[in-house]
Amino acid sequence: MSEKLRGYGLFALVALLLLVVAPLVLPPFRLDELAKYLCFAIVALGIGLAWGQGGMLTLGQGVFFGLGGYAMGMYLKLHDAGPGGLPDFMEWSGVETLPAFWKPFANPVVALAAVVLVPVAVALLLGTLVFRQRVRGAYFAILSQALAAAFVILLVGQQGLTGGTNGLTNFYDIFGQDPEAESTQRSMYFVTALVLGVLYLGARQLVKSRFGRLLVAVRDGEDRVRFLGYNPATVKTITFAISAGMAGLAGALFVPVVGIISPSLLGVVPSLELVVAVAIGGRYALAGAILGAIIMNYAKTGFSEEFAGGWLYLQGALFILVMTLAPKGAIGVYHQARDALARRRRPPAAEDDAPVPQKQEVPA
Amino acid sequence: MRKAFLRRMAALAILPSMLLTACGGESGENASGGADGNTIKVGLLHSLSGTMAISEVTVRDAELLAIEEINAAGGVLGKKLQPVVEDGASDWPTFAQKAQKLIRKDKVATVFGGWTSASRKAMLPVFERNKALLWYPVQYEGLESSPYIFYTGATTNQQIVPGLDYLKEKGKKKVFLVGSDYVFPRTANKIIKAYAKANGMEILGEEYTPLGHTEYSTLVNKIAQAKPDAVFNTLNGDSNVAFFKQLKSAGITAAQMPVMSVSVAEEEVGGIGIDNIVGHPVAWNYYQTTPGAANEKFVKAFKAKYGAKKVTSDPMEAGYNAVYLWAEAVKKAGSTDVAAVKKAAGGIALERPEGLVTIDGSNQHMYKTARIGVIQPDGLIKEVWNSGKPIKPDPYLKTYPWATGLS
Amino acid sequence: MESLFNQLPIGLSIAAVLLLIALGLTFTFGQMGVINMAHGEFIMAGAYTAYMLQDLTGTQAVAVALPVAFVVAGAMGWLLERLAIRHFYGRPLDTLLLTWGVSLVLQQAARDIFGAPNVQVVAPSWLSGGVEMFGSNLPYARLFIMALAIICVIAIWAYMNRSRQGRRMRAVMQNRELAGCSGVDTERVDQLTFFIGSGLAGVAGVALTLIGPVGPNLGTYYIVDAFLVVVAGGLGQLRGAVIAAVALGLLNSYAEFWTDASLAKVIVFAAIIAFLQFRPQGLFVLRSRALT
Amino acid sequence: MSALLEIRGLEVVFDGFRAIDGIDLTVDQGELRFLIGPNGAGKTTLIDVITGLTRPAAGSVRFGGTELVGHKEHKIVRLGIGRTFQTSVVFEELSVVENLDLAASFRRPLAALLRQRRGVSDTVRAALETIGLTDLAERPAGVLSHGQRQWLEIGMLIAQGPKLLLLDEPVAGMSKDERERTGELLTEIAKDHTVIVIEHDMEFLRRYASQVTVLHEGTVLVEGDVAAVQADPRVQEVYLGRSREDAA
Repeated sequence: MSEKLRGYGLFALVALLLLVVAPLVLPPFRLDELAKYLCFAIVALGIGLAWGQGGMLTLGQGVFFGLGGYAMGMYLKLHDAGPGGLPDFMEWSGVETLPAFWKPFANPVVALAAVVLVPVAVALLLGTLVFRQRVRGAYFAILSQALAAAFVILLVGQQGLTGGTNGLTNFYDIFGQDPEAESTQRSMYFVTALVLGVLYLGARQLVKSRFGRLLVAVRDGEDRVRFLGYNPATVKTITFAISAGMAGLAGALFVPVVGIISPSLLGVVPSLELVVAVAIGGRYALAGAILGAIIMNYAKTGFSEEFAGGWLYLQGALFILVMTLAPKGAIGVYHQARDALARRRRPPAAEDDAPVPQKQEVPA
Repeated sequence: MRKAFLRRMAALAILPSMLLTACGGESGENASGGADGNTIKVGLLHSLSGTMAISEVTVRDAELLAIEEINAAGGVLGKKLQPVVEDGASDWPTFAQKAQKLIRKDKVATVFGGWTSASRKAMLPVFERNKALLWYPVQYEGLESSPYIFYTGATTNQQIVPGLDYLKEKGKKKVFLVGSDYVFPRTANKIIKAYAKANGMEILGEEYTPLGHTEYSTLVNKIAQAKPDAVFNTLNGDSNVAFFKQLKSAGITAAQMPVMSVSVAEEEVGGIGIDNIVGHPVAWNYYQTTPGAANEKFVKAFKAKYGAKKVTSDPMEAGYNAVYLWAEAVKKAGSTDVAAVKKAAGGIALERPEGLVTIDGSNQHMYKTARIGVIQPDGLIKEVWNSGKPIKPDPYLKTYPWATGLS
Repeated sequence: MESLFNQLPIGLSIAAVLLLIALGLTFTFGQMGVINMAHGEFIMAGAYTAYMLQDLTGTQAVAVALPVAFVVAGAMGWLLERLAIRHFYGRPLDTLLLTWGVSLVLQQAARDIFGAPNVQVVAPSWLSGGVEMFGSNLPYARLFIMALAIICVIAIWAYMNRSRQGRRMRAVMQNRELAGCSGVDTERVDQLTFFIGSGLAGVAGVALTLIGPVGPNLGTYYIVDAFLVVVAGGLGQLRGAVIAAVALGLLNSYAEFWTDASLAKVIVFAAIIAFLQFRPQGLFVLRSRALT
Repeated sequence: MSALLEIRGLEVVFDGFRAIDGIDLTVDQGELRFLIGPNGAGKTTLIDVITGLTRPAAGSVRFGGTELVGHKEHKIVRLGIGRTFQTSVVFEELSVVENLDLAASFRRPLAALLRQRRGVSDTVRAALETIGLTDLAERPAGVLSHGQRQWLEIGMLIAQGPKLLLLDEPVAGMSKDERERTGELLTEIAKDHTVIVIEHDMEFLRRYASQVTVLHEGTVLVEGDVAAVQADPRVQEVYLGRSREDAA
């Protein structure tokens, strides 16, 4: 019981750091940046769930991030344009009447629901098509990557409907606040941090549930799971949809935090970068995924402020090293170090929380 | 299991404290503003990494050159300019955030930056809400006039329209439109279609390809079948290489079907392959070969600083101009205050490498001379036509009767 | 209706490009299950090889570069296999991410060595011009690429089916343990497979200098398409890759002719997803009784 | 006793090779049936067809009156058929008790799966005791020995609560002691389940089998009790003939 208390105590400590200390100490500009990283951390949490726990290497999370972000952006655009008005980019793209699929997004409730429901629906559809046919492993990875590529092309190509490469930007009013005001950015930071915290607790609960155990079983032996009477396709599709919903929510938070959603955020490279961040943080632990996303984005900003080209070398090299030497990422290294220490202290190590054994992934 | 969780959270807890220590120092250094003591901070915000770096780095170089020259001549208001360089990383949200950082944290007096329309659109709200200044150095699609942006590149009536005038003058009646699938080509083509309608030209086709597209055989086939007199090309970046190579290997030459490009400058010619593009026309306001003492000085200084093999191009020159124009406005205003600078800027006229450049105070665009050039076998561009005098900028094409209803 | 025919050679020429960039992958992905995201950068290495050779050979660089690029890119692939990938067998998804890291480093290295702007590779004069076919002009450059693709396919087929080494390669692919027990040095076979697969990427790179940009981003333009061909064709199946490349090439060219280039890409992707509903393992599959 | 499993006219073809060439087989409720035969006789293929892993070219498999051909694997499990594999597949990262709990939970609705497991259910506790791994319940399955893994698999099978159990070479690679224990386990299970066992080990067969079916080249060669089958000259021919060939 005391351990449980300590566990919650630590969570509370992190919460305190993020919710009280950081806003007090960080200059507003840095706080806004941290909010952006927290958005990415939410996507990473979803990747940790789908890939780390479920073995689905999804290289197209940007698609769901984008769907959520655009749903939010469309609402804000319509809100700025006022009743009957057109978003600014439509005017200069020669679109004269509001396209039908935009209309529901004028309603904030519909838009907020769509933020989660649209990505979930797309993931359910794709998951059903793909997992039912037992497309998995590398095949799934490549398909999800191609999906990201196709999605970006579609978004960019339909400029009059989506804002093209520019994306949706220049919002004036975010639920009654000026998006560029420091107070708005501060409250958006709090909202993002809270959402991340809640999703983390939810995801942790999921991992610990029977469903979570089943998910790990599917990752390690999909075909064996069938002979336990479960349909792995269902398990995977649901998990994929949950991770998609998280990415959608992150995208929706990103829009007021940064003030823009555009195709450059959703393509192959940004999607891959997040997966890389998860790998570096430690894919088998949800906290590792979050940690990785924050560290990598922080390092990216810091590094590219100093020397731009070097970042690619560093990112690439760091990544090669982590994959080769520490496939379980930062959290894995930490566990190893801790276990080594524990073993030295008391030779017959208790196995209450044995480290994750070296995992062989299910080949295609 | 609880313990594992606890330890994981402990690891997570290290991070914010790291952030805190890292940022604690920054907030301290923040105390000094943009114009303290003997320096004035100015921001340079271009992509130094990612796909756009290839173009934007050269603009930053030109801007740094201008800052160096101004400092060597004594600076502005007796103070030296101190550039704060940031990387937009070819990513539009990053542009917005870095702009915010330059304005709020570094408290720069002004920012020179951007290349793509998308990056400008992303930065625009940041500058407008913070009442800060952006100098944007690239030709663009017009239909914009932000009170907090100065546009030192051409707007459509200084590049697209003269390009069409030239084709019309050469008797090219049937035109095929090719562009990358984004805002500039689509807007440009809308203008071209309106122009064509009013001037008895016929548009035989309008095709867009995704950014980074490299397979042009189908498109070249479409063009070959349509048999136009000329092609108006608004492709972007590497797509130009593939397009011109595949056009050439299909046996289509500049003599029988000239391709008028508005995004191919001196720097791109080498990558496309001189023999693939030689003889084709381009439309800009400046070439490395543009005559005049100001340009000779610019080209010489640029090569001296960055290497004899470097070429100068229109966006570089526009970036170089931007720094001088801003400095002139600050001198005239006697302060770096944004409102004062904006007020002083209108009507400033400077002899620049491209010729006389005057700031139009009503829309913060420049009066510029349009120049049509042809790619030479040595890879440089030779001017074959110009508008004679600087053209008044008209980003909304209000003075062109055929363009009503476009904006 | 006329366009029905004159798009045919164009579709085939697109198919030839797809096939060339995907052939190397049928080796590394197909035979070894290694998803090599750096494949695109090996293509880039081939293109830069042609660029470098221009100083020595002038305008004949493209012809001379073919064998040289094969060796250069092959050696890079061999090195990658030795240094990193061999520690990753059985972890295909990890290899994917690892090689993506490698591709980042290689891109930046190219940027630092050759500069960020594209470079010029002059096509030999005997490749300028073209022939009329079904009412459209088929450039010699395209014919050259088609011929090159066909030669590569024949060479691979002969190698796999007629040579001792090739038979060993197939043996290892079908059953690694058994082949190992029967005295095949599986490690050597892996090295060779990677050398050839990467070398083929180099050859593709040389060919691509005829039609596309030569710069640090070259690899990123082709990598997704190349993987789609292999996915549609089936793992490790030469005939699958050939058929998939031809089908995707034709689909691409007709879709682009009747719609536009952006939509064509989306249509191709949708078609592949739809196709996988019927053939989740691609066109051709090796049957195996093993579970998972 | 009524027929639980009825196989009629079954044919399986792999790339032209007839792995199963017309098998008819009936297994009654409560029976313990051994399947033997030389390599390539079609034993594992037969089990694969019953459990939905392989599709037959012709024929029918009826289980308690329900046609199994065409159903997916997990649907067949849900009808009450469980199996093990030659090489045991347990989930190494999950603990022994979690492995068993998953096997016991497939009938729960999805919403119930989302809750965390509290304690150990009776089914799981019983299975743990039957296979004798109660002491190792909380250890990850990855640390188990080969024999223990096989027992865990059998335990998972019991926890599923199937009507028919299919065991594919449960004692292969086991030590003598382990075989003994597995045999006892088998007898124990057979008391209240219908079981089909594929086995090579003749001694094991002699000790624990009653009804035996001998397969050869995709057909049923002989069927009967152990003594009768062992005495059958055709069986000796198949096994001896085979070994003579191997020696040559």
